[in-house]
Amino acid sequence: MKISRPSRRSAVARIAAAGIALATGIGAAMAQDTIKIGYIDPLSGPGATVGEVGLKTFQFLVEELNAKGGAAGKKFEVIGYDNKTNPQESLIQAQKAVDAGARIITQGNGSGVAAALVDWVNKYNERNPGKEVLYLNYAAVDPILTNDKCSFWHFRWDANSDIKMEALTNYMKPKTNIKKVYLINQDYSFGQSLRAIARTMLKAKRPDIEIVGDELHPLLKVTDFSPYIAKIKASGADTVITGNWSQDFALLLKAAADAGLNVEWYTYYAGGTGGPTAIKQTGLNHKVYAIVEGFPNGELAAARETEKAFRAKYNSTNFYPRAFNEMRMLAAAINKANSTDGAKVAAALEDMKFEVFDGGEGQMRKDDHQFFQPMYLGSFGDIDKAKEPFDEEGTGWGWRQLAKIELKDTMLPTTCKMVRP
Amino acid sequence: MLELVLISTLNGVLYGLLLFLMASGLTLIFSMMGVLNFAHASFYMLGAFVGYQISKWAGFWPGLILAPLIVGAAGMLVERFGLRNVHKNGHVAELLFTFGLAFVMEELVQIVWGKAPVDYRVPALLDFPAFTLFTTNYPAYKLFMLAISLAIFVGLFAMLTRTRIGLIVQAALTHPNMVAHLGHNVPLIFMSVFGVGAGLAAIAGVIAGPALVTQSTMAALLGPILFVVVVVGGLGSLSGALVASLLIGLLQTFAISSNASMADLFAFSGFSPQPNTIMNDLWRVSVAQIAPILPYLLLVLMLMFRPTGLMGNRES
Amino acid sequence: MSDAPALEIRNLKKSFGPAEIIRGVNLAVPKGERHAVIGPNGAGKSTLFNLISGLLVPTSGDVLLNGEKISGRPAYEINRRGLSRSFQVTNIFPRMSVFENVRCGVLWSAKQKYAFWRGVEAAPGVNERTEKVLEEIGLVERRNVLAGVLTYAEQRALEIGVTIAGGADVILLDEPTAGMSRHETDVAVGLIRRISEGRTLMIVEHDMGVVFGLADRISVLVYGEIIATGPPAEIRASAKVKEAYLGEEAHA
Amino acid sequence: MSDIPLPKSSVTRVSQRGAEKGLPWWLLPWLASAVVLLALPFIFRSDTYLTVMSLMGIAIVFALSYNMMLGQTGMLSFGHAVYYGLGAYFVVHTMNWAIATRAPIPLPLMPLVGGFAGLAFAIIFGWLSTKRSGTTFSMISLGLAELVGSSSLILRTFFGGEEGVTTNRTKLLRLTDWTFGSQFQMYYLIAGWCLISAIAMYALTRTPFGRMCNAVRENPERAQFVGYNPQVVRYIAFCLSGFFAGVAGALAGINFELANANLFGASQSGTVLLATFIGGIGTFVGPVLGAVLVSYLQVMLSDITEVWQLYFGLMFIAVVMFAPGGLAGLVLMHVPLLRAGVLGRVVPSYLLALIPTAMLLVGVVMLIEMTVQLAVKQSEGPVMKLFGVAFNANLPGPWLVMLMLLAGAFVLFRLISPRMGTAWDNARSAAAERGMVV
Repeated sequence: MKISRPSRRSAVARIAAAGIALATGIGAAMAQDTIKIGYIDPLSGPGATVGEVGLKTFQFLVEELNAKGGAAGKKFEVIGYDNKTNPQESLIQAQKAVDAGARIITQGNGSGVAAALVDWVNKYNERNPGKEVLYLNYAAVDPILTNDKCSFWHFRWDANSDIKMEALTNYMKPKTNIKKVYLINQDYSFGQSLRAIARTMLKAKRPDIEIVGDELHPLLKVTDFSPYIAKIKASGADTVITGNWSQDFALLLKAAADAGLNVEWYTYYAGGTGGPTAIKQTGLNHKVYAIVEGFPNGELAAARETEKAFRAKYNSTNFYPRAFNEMRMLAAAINKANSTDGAKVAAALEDMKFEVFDGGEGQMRKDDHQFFQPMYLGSFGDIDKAKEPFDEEGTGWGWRQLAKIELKDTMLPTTCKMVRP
Repeated sequence: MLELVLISTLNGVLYGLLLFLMASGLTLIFSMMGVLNFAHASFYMLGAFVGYQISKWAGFWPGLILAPLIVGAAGMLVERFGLRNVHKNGHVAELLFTFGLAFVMEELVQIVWGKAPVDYRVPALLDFPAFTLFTTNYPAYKLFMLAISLAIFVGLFAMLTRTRIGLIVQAALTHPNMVAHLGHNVPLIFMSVFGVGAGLAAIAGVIAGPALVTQSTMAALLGPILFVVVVVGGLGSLSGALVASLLIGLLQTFAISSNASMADLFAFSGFSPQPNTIMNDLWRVSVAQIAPILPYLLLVLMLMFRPTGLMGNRES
Repeated sequence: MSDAPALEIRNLKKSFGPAEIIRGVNLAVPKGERHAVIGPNGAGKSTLFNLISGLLVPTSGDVLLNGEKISGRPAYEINRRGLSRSFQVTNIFPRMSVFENVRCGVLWSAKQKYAFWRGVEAAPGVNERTEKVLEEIGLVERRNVLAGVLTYAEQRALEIGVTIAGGADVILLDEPTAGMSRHETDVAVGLIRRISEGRTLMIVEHDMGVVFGLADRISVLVYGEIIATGPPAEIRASAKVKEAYLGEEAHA
Repeated sequence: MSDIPLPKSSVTRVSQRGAEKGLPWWLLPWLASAVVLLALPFIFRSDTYLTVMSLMGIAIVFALSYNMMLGQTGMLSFGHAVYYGLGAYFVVHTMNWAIATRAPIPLPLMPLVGGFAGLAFAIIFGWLSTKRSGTTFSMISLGLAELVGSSSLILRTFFGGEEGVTTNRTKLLRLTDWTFGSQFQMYYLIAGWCLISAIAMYALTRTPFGRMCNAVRENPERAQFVGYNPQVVRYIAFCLSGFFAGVAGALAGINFELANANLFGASQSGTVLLATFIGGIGTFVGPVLGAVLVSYLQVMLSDITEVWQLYFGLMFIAVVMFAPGGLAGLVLMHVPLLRAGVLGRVVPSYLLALIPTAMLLVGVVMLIEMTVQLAVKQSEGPVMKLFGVAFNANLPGPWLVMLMLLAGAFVLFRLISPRMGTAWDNARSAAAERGMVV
């Protein structure tokens, strides 16, 4: 079993090693015969909350896979690289990972980082034939990555934001109590693409729904959401769709609760760090919905067991069932190709069908390297501890699974014109 | 329309007073010591976290009393063992010292309380809607925030202008030697002022913590806007800071309630820029979208045309 | 206007809020004259210098340099027209060397302006002129020392050096010997005498020995007004001056 | 802002060697630098080190441009990244345009585009902000930085939103068979520009304008009375500084083949301030040292500890408090002693001081890392490894060791510092006797 995160090694030994390596220029010559995965996400600063959980998830998975013998006779090893949520820094860390012998990098936080990494991997592979690097994306949801900017070297396990909206609107379609929808989103690429696709899809599926507001507010700059709430209130909306996360989500919800705004909240990231705490504070019991690929309180026994083990080990929710799909499929692909060569593994991943973490079959579409799987809609509130054992962030409240959106209802066409080597 | 105007005004005033609450300590330290304290928002954050910690053990109210005292003491230590030593190198060195301090404090808070938001609750005593204005509720806690802000303004103003302490402190800034000769302990005065400033920041933290999000990023997110308040109001002017806070609160709130863009304004002209040009971006952006950056525009314009700020009397 | 006085002050007034500090000063200093301004503390001597040199803008009235109006213009323009001043409190560039201090005084007059495209060492005449000034003020040996660590008397000399380096033909010196020992004062007076050769000099000074030894004419400023102007002997004899000023000062 | 904390000892002296003939004396350090820059890639071969060295080169240009304002002219800016970021955007757009139109512009000339972009915006923003000095100037720079940063999210067409704008540096006109695809070739491009920019910026300090920058920093009022308008001096300094910041940004844009809003973020502006100050604002080489150190630590320190920003902040505070002249200032303090040949007199006490210094550092690192282990990394258990030693942070033993180290360091410092002080004074006065110190 090999798991390492540089920070866990001795500081001086590392400094000394770095110094010696610097002096002798043999930084990369220490490659061992493991399948190294460079995990490139924020491990310091504000973004570290999610980045650290992600790293733990991958470490958990590496242990699981290595216990089963690894893949193609080799053990896995994940090395964490701190990208400080900064695209440029991510490229530096990717270079470091590759120099340390990683041929697979994985990342999830921030579409800006993801776009930079896709571009970098494309150029790196073009300029370094024979040393191809694969980029496995577990959480960056900008649709463009599997559409206009799709790459043979990039695979995505998280549903992109269009797919999520497709699933969400398919769920909303028969709900006749939804009449007036208000959109409020952060003013950056994710929020903008979400609002655009929400308009299109709602119009197509529920032309009777009136979109009474479509707001963009600056990213992580708003302290007081009361004026926005006043506008939502004035519009007479009964439903709000938002992609807000972090404090933009928490403050929005708190201001709404303070003002006594009574609407249903359809969200992407209510389950993100701090989200459950904020919902509990506002007392919005089962008023906040989220669309994900699986909830801790899902029905599958195996998934619940893993959730339990994960929580026991790391004292944290397993946010990334998709990382399980990613790593398990990677092992399967390496076994299938019987090689760790980037191009061969990529070819093995294409069109691979796989039994996903939360049950049901998923598929890595060959056309755009987007993974499709059943999606789930749930609400957050009080739970029946007997049937729903997992609460979130120690609030006593948890996610209740309300509906499953079948694979076919999540499928969307792609504009990707895949260039294969 | 009347509804939106009334509610926006009320929201603007509430937000403005919250800003003042946060900025009062900053302006106090600047007016007394001439130090632009970059770590002010960090003391605010520290106050929120210490208040949260105490609230877990003993409830919100002890936190409101104790957290400012603890943070104030921490502020005094910072002045005694840090700031005082760089004082001889001038105000830029002092400013840089607080700049570095902000880095360190954020990391320390992350080590102790983690990076995720903590569950800091509004006290049960104030957790009810105080009144309803056209179907919009106003929680009692917001009125409490408003009352505290005003109390701090009145208290500070009275202390600075009506008491001997205020006079001595003001004199110590301009004529430290003279004041020392009169038998006052000037270093102690500066240390106390810094402590009070940090304590005020902590009060703001304890009060805003439950209403907003108590997280290690709260300092970095708040920092710049406080400078806008203090600079627009006039560096070191307490009344200026109050006026500027209200101005910024109202400006932002009303801007958010407007969806107008250049495209709407000039719709009659029939002009429409080419898509995918900078002109088009500018044409379509709404007032609401740029609302949160308006304070910075105000800052730049103010400094260019009236560098002393609204009510300040010195430039730097 | 070549026969215009080097410096002419017409009905100059300056108020700070309700307080009128300069209350209508009229004065003409012909070319080549050494003119001293004396008066009790708080009479407005430094304010007068600040008004002439452009540090302050007059409330009303005019200042003319060689017949051209300079009041209201920024200080650097007045300096470029050939009026240079020193300060009562030493006002130099403390963390630059003595040589650099003086050279900064030379640069504009050597037509270097804001040149960032040519080296300062290669600028024609600049270093030579700087050397000459250093020699004049007797600081050649101390050329590489930071100005901030000079002795007080040396700093005062440097202050004068920076003031005259640009070759201005009207020089204003504000208490150049204040705080000096007897010997240092003698050296300074010699220096002032040398550098004011062929120039117009206006000097504020408390040391009456210096004033009467140096000045061609003296003006007495009391409460923002000039109560008398004339040669030293006349001023010494004036009953008005004695009453208002010299009486108390002479015994001090 | 005349109170920029420059130590007296670290201010460069005027040289009298300007008039000497033969090989210009000033060429030697530059030739040496060039040789070092040429040789580095053959010593540090891995792509990681090439990347890090490229970043250092960019950071050097950026920090030197920043010091033109802070160190030379006394203007403290909180928004210098604006010109850096705009330089990057303009170069990336220009490259894309040149690729699309097959315009015959080779890559090595592209940094000029960034420079002129930085210059153009500095001309506009400088006109607004250099009318004021001191704290007011700093605050305007802060406000402008926020405005430009926010506009970048509104003007999506130009700034490319969150993803930014990418390019491909290998697709431009080639003059040689170098494509600049590899980091090795990229390094030389950056090194070349770094050297050119450094020489140009050094030359600037030795012009009439450069001297007046110092004069304005020292005493803007006096500068007026030698005929100079401090506003104009500040404005020109601001513009030229913007030019070189633009060059640095362009190099960053070419290196990453990407321009995005991060480049003009507050953290970018903060980093250049930290780097410049840590290196030392009073000397020309200070920012170079700072840029090299800070870029190395930024990339590498996060591998060792997750609280790297804490160490960063502590280091900065230590410099502000104890070495306002920065690292270069500390070194330069000793140059007169070296010249006088009395450096040996302080060395023993320095060596002695190494003991408590090491104890202090180890103690502080232990305190921080053990706290982190218990507070942040609870899930990993209390067993940790530090300095090659594994131990349990839950036991009192390690904490006792830490406390003893800190207490010991404190006591030893008290004991040694008089000795150090005496040694220093002795050496200083000896050097003074030999005419090396004033």
